[in-house]
Amino acid sequence: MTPSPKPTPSFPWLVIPPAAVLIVLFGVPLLLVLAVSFASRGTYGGIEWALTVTNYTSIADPLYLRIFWRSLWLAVVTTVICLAMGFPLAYVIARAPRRWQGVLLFLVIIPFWTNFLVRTYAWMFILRTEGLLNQALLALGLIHEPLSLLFTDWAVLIGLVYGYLPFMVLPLYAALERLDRSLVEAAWDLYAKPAQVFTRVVLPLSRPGVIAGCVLVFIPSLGAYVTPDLLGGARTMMVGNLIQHQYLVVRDWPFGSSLSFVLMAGVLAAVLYYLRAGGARSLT
Amino acid sequence: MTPSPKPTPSFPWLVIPPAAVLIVLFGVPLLLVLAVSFASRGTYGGIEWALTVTNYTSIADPLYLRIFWRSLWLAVVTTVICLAMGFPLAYVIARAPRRWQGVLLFLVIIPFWTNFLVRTYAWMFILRTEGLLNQALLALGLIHEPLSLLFTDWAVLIGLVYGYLPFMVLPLYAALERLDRSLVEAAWDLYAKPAQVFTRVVLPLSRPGVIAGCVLVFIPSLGAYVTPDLLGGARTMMVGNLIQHQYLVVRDWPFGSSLSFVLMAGVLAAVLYYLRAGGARSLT
Amino acid sequence: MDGNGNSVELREVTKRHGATVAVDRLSLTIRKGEFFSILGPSGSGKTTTLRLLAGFEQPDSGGIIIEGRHMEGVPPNRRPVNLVFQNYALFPHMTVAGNVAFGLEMQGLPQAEIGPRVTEALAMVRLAAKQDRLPAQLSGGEQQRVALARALVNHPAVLLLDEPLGALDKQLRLEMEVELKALQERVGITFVCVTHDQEEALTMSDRLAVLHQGRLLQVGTPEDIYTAPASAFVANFIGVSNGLSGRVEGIVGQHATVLVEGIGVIHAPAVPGVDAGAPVLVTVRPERLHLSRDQAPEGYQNHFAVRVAKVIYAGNETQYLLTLPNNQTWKARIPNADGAATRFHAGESAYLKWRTAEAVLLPE
Amino acid sequence: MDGNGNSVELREVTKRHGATVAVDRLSLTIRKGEFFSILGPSGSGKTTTLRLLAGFEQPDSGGIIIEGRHMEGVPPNRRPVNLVFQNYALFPHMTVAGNVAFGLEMQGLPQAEIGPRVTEALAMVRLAAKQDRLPAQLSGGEQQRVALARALVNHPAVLLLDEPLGALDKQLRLEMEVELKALQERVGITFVCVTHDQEEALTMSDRLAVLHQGRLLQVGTPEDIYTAPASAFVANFIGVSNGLSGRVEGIVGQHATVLVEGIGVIHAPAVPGVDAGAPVLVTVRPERLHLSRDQAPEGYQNHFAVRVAKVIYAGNETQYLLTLPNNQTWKARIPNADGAATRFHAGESAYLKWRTAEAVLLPE
Repeated sequence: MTPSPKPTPSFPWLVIPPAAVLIVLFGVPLLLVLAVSFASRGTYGGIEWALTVTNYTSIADPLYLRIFWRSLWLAVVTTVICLAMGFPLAYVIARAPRRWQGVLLFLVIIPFWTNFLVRTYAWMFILRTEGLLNQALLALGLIHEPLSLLFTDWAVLIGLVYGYLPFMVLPLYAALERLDRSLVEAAWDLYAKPAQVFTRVVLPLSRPGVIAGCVLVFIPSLGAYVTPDLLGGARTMMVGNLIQHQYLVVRDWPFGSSLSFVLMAGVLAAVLYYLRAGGARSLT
Repeated sequence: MTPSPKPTPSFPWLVIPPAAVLIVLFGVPLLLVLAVSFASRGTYGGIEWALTVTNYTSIADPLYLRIFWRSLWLAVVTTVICLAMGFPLAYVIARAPRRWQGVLLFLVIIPFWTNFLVRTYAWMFILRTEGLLNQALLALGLIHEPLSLLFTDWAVLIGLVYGYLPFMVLPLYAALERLDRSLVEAAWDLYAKPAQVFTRVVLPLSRPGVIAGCVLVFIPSLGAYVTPDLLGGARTMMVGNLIQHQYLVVRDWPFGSSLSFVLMAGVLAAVLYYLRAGGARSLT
Repeated sequence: MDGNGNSVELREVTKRHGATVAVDRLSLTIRKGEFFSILGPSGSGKTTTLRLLAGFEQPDSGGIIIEGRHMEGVPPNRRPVNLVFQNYALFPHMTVAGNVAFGLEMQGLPQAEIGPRVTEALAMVRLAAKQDRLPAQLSGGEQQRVALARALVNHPAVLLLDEPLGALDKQLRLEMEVELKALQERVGITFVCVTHDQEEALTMSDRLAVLHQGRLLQVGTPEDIYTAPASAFVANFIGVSNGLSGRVEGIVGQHATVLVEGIGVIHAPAVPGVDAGAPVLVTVRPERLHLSRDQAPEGYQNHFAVRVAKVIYAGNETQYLLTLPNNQTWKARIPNADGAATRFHAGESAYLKWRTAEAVLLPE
Repeated sequence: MDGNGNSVELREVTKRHGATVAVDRLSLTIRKGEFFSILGPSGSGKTTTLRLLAGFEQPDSGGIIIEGRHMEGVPPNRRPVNLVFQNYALFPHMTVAGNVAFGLEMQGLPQAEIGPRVTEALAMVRLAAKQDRLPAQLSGGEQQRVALARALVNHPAVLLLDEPLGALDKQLRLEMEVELKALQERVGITFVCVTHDQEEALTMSDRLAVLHQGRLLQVGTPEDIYTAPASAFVANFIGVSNGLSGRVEGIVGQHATVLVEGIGVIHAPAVPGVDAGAPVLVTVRPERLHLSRDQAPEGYQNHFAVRVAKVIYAGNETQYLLTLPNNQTWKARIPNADGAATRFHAGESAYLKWRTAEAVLLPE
């Protein structure tokens, strides 16, 4: 009956490798990128170790700020759409008979089993002017001129939602599956209509899952570069493309590094909120 | 006391959107890729809808088979290393005081908050001939000539483990956190030494987590293309690079599609084992 | 409200779960303002009956009438009943006061009315001081009282209770039995309580029903059921009973004689429907038996020699396992009021005695 | 093995959990082959004591000696004790036989010896037929018996039981009380059982200890503790007791007279250390009281008029809440053996009587 600390066999030989792993494998590369972000670009690309903060100050250029702003906006909209689509999906899966839950989760994850590049190209085939969607709409007589769908913000949004929806569904499913059904019944018994049961009990109690899902979708959306590159074209550059551009084309690694650290700082704000809400553990 | 089916308010308006989402968003692109894989390459890239299976038969070329074989081997080794490193890490996190668990999980995921490209470049800086690691080893007098580390299988392995270790840790943590501590104590009480407690009770009972973690690491490792491209160079091409090459350079989309479908078929074998073992639900 | 004084009526209600019949043509009438218990072992269908009343499940056939209204198709949120869940099902993200206010808010009452009623309900269960706590900060007993307040604040016509004391420690359970019954008398609401604990059911109820495999075995006051069980199952479930199988030798007025092999003639009160020659089970409750070293009948009509097999001291009483002449084992519970001197020891011989009126005859 | 017949000794054992003292200078001696219970409410330190014996926790100070060996620094896997967990803690991935064989395998016994011992242990708990089932396929009672077999198969010097019957239904609990005690007598192993249920502790134990806030209040046989509780806490915990506060008027030999305000002079047996003038609590158990309509003393030394406040029918007995002349409420439990005719009704006046020997005097 008495709650008490319960020391289990402690396997001390298990503690040293993870500590080493965390420091070396995760810490060193991050520190290296941080160091590079304060260096200068060499004449032919490469790095010159002249300490400078210009890589950070030059981000204030309106051109870059616009790209940051567009990235933020696209990531927020992606997150909201994923939440709106992912919640009912997760709820249905969590309330399905036990043996179906695994199958449904499997269906949600299946697109991950094919190459991301290939999947994004599939969306290009669907969305381009002579693509599947326009052909279908023309055949149905709904439109008379093909629509310009590819290389718009809409195409990028579809690609991002498609790519990151499973990251929303999995933590939401975990939260909803853990939800005690008798709480739902109690609310129903206490005169709540189904919609009220949902807003007053189901939604608040799945909050850790909502937070975890939003963070897991928001962060990769913000840094995405393959999707906006292929589906957005030149018109809708995001921060991820900018970094990729600095690294692969301009070969200005210090500026690319500072960009990615500013991005990380922005992301940390979201993560701190996420940790404060105690949502960290619920993402598993 | 009586177990009974417990119908909860069913929110019927919640069921239709997810069904539509699953079919349209997930099904259509996959079917499209499948269709393309049976088409022919047009003269200037693009697609000609002449039904053919040559995209599949030409995979039997020893050149491609070698690449498949290398990919498989690298993915297996990556998975084994991730398991060996991830299990103690997950165990320590799951046994840490509650308030530390969130922080430790956060530390494991933190590398994901920076651009993958940037992180992979960091490894290039570390591993290249004049890189951080060689400089450190030379300074310590452990070697007299710089080692060729970059553009080897070892570099690719380090990059893959670094990239996918969190996918191993999270499901393992979930499984271990759920493990009833009294089972560990019972084994200890029944004369099991700590190592026996581990092999006879902790390991078998975290099997769903092990399976989920292995699948989640194995699959993206098998299809990886950024890591082998940057860290492996031309010498260690993997299937992911081959597909990328077909899509972006050769512009032979049908062959790229057939390659990615063959990859997916191989992956399905692993997934079927995974579902049979009932591990699907445990990945969340 | 209907005029016949009935609060709840079940008419031939049947409910299947897959292949098993959870509730089998159950008909019951529960009167206004009574404390009614549904008693049965696991799987007897008692929880399903409660869920049918709450509206979480719909009967496959038959009708449920609550306060004169047919309940077919009426969802839980529109029924004049409230349920106290076995695990309490308190909303973990709301304070105690928030939990209690929930039902009133959902009914759309103005805040000005909700406040005083929540305060009153919490005062009733003596938890006014803890209204701003979260459920997780309360003890098991306190959580139970919040669950009660959360249901009673709505003034339901019927309060449903699912194993209300099952999760409490023994000491607390005994206190709450008395408190729950007192509360019911104070508020005057019909209580329908589901339990597997026969002591709880006997102590708290005005009337109770015994269920087994979805069927109603007996319904009546605690005394009816305790002193005149309708079947061997009820007799056993209401309190471990001793039984002897035999055949009715003769019936004279209210008196039956039963011939039991290996023991002889046993005297018991006659029951309607059991005639001479019928196979019967004679049951006597352990606490109705008398044990003495003296062979004299002392006014007990039944008496024979037994051997004491086991002695269990249990505080206010001593429990004896006795070996009868036909090698059956019976249990006797003798109060310790007379002190240690008169107690028997394992291996001793003794005389077992009981009066005719103490036995109950059940057809076999 | 030591020669003094002690199986377990705790010497001034103290264990802190953060700021709270879970076990406070506890000294106990448990004899070989006895059924010893540690009884106490939640937070009394009884579970911590068990965990100290099993070796999952180490005492902050004091020593634990099991079978003559000091246990300091000895891990659980090297102690001659086995624990039956409250939740059973059966390995879900092993069959019943696999669970029972586990301890023997870990001890490195040859397979040829493990097989017969597992069979024997499962036969002992009547589960031989279910040896290939998984724990999840068993009922609660069956799981409990597997947990017992899994521990007993190792022939430990001491078997530790943590609330062994806590998770069982009431009916099953009563059966298992008897069965567990019988099992212990058969195998002859020392049983140390932790429980919060005083009925369980009284029924099963040879001796028991009562713990409160980490301290030992009393240790003795069930009868010692039931009839002569050392403090008001023990008296209350062992079974709800009625108390009257007063002052000792005089002591003559074994007889004390106590003056109670509003009631008068009460007679009780004298106890050592309580002298004339001392404030005392006179306690009488509910089942030792006698209630009659007749004013005559009938040989009861204590008798006065009371009013019946509440009547609770409880099957084998009727419980009365009585209002005393000083407005205190007492509880009386009167067997129903005499039938309904002699029962009292709420509101009636009655005479409450008890013999001098039935009361216990406790210093206040």
